[in-house]
Amino acid sequence: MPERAYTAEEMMTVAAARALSRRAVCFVGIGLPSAAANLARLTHAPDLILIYESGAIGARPDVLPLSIGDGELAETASTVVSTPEVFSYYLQAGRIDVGFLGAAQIDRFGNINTTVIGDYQNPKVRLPGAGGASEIATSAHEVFVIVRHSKKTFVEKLDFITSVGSGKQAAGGARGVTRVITDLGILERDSDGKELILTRLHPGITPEQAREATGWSLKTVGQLKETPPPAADELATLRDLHQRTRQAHGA
Amino acid sequence: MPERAYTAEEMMTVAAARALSRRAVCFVGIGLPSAAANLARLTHAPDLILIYESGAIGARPDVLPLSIGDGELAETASTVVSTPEVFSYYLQAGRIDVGFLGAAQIDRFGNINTTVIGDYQNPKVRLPGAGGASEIATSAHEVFVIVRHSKKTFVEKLDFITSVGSGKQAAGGARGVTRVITDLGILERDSDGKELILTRLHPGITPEQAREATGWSLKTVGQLKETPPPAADELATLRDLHQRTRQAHGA
Amino acid sequence: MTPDVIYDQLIGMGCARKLVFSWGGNPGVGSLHRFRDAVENGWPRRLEIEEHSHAAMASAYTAGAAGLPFAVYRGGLGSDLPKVNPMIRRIECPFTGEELAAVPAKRPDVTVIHAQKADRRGNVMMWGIIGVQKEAVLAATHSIVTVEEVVDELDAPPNAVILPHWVVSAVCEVPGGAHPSYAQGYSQRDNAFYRAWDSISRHREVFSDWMRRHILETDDFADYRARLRESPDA
Amino acid sequence: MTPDVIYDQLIGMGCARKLVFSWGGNPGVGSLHRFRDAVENGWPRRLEIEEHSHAAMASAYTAGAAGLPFAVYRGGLGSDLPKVNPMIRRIECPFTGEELAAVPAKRPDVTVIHAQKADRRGNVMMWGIIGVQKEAVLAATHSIVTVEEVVDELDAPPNAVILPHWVVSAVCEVPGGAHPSYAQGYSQRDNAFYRAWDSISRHREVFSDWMRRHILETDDFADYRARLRESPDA
Repeated sequence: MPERAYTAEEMMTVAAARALSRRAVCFVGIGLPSAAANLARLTHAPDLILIYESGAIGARPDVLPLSIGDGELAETASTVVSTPEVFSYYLQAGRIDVGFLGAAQIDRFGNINTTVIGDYQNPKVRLPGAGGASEIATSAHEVFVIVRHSKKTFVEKLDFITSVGSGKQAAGGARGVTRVITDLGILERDSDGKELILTRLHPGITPEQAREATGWSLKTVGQLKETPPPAADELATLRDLHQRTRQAHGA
Repeated sequence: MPERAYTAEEMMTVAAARALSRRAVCFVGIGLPSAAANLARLTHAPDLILIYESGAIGARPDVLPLSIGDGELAETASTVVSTPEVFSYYLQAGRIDVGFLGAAQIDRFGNINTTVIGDYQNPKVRLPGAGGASEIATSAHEVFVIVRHSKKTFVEKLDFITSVGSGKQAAGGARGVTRVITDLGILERDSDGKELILTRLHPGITPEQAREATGWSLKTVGQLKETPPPAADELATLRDLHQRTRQAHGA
Repeated sequence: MTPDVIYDQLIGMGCARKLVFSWGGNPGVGSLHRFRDAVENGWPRRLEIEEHSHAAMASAYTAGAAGLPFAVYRGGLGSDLPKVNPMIRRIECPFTGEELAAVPAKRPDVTVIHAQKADRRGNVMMWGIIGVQKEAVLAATHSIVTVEEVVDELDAPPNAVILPHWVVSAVCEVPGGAHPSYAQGYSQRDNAFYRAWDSISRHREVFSDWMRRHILETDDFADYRARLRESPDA
Repeated sequence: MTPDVIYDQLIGMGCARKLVFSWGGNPGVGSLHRFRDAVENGWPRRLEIEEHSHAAMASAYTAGAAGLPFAVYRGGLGSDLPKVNPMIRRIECPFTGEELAAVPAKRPDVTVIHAQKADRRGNVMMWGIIGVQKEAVLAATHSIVTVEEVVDELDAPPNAVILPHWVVSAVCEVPGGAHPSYAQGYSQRDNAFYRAWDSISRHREVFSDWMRRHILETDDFADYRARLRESPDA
């Protein structure tokens, strides 16, 4: 594998940012989703509307928040509403185009576990839980998942269904998880809407690597495309963002 | 009847103001209730909390509002909340000690009609309707009605039950209409809680006058008391308030 | 919730087929005479009514804004309102068994409100007595917001009442557009007009004549306001 | 909704019998180790949990604040959460027949929040990310509000987020009382402490020792803050 000028995480973040259309209203969580959404806003999608579940509507943070409640979000937002209001008047009302989620486990239908590894009553690992994810999964028009690709995460059967991402229980015309962006490539829902299949690979990644990192028998689109590598401005913008963030948070 | 230094309406307003305890949280409408509540606030009850259904919490209007939406209410309030919030978080939540209502018709149980005279589908007189009254009647801890005494208003049978004032359908420990203040005297709920009976007469009014102005067979408490006439400061404060109001509203 | 003078005008001109409301009067003055004439006498046409309490209407708009099909509130029991409005039903708490009232969510096709400010992108800011305006916009399929002024920056305090530009269909700069009502910080309620409306609207002929001269024969809102300044009372 | 470091401390000291929550992590850092140890290993005691989603918790507080026995929201269908939490039930819309989720209202015995300002009468004002704080106070039987400062006048902008003095049980002036969280306009979030908490809380002995020295052996909040400045990481 040739040495590359960017990390796998940078490729994943850039790919996720590109997936956001220019005028989308986007419900984001902390971490990679927030990095990707803000990268999109700072590059091709300056009019992207970012909504954080803490109630910040139209936030334009200069540094990435460490928590959903960071003051930076409130200070740069068009307005800040209460938690009940952001969940009812914005998310539940169907005003979100794209919900952005992470996952501890994901299955081939797009269902997500962020609750427990092992048995709920007697867990091996207790994870943080649903947070806003359950309703993001069913109320956003579509959901992008951004997560590192591994057999531990891409499983045949979830230990717990925290969020229904299959689109089956979604409200109105919501479609559930339509895209999973990993450090290896991109999975999208297939044409009959049932299963997530591999549609793109990042530069230098082979289909075998993706299949080996997937706990189910991963289907592949006929014509697998390669993700264009991060452009210079994407990379520069992302690194600046992370640099500002590190300085601000004193890490 | 000796000539008096005050009008029947002034006596009624003063009597209603006196009925408010010093620290009550009071949900008021426009007109006589608002005049009485503000008179109380400007005399014996400076800490009275006035809530107007337009969302003004803790309003301290210098002049009486002509409408529930007057700017004076917003400008003098501790805060202004939305209409859904004032009805759900304040009234429905049981945070109101006294609701203050008017009536087009009232029956012996305290039920109120403000909807129609005649048949609903084919009314003789179409009145404004419920407004906030239906839920004030059942959610405030108790309700005072302030209304002129006449057979047209104090009826044997309502044409329409807009607001249940009998206390039967009230939430939690709410008691419904406990007091009716008129230009002739005061009716209160009797000891077994069923019926409104005459307990006080204003100076110079006879029990016969009250009975003749009532469309049902009005019961009277054993020891009918006389309302003390308006004190000089009550009258001066009320007249000042009305004077300021007339000037402000350009009447 | 509270149809005001503009509703009375629409009703009196026969523009309204149905009125959904919870209080229909001229605040502090008395009746809305055109509303009464339509309900009592069917003039100029029969007016269908769907009548609620304020609490129910507020809950119904909230449910509409929140994407729920219905709203739950404490009320209705024992009142005659549910007898004449089949859209007020009972619902049982699935935990306590308690009976509560339910109404369908309100989802207007179009909501029209007046607010103080918008910025050039269309973000709307309002303050003061905000009523149910935010919910009415968020519950609607389309929304039109008239504002006192369009500014470069809203200079909004934290947690200000803001409608983001992407939930509003259209913003129009119409100073004084709330008349005869007011916009806090910009204008005063025209109490004299509310009083004058009582006599203007009391008789069909006077009303129709007033509407012809002030509405039908004026070019736009500015012309209407000018006409009004000339002859407010008749 | 989101138990933070203080919850982790209470759980680790065995002060909590039951946790009602929707997200239990150290934001931006990782696990709440004492919470995990209690759930995974029952240390120092078994912790009963009642688990929801944020949307359900927010609705439940709203219902509590509004005096309703339950809340309705869109959610739950197909998720495993209702299987492990019998307090998430189905309810049918009485108009459309649609199935929705319902949870009982949350009505805390006591709610404790931190806000920016109170006036001398006890009117509380907060701004910024207000979360579900207003609803949590209004839903509670009793409420304690710590504030950054008590002032003569709140100088509140219109429609500010205010808790009137008569809905609050007690107000205490505790500058920095949100630590390690922050109060907008007064302090910054102590991100370093959140990170440090990961290693403090990871092992039972380190945690217990830290608690002894910083909490049990300090006189009050000021003393605790002073101790923390001396030795933030251990």
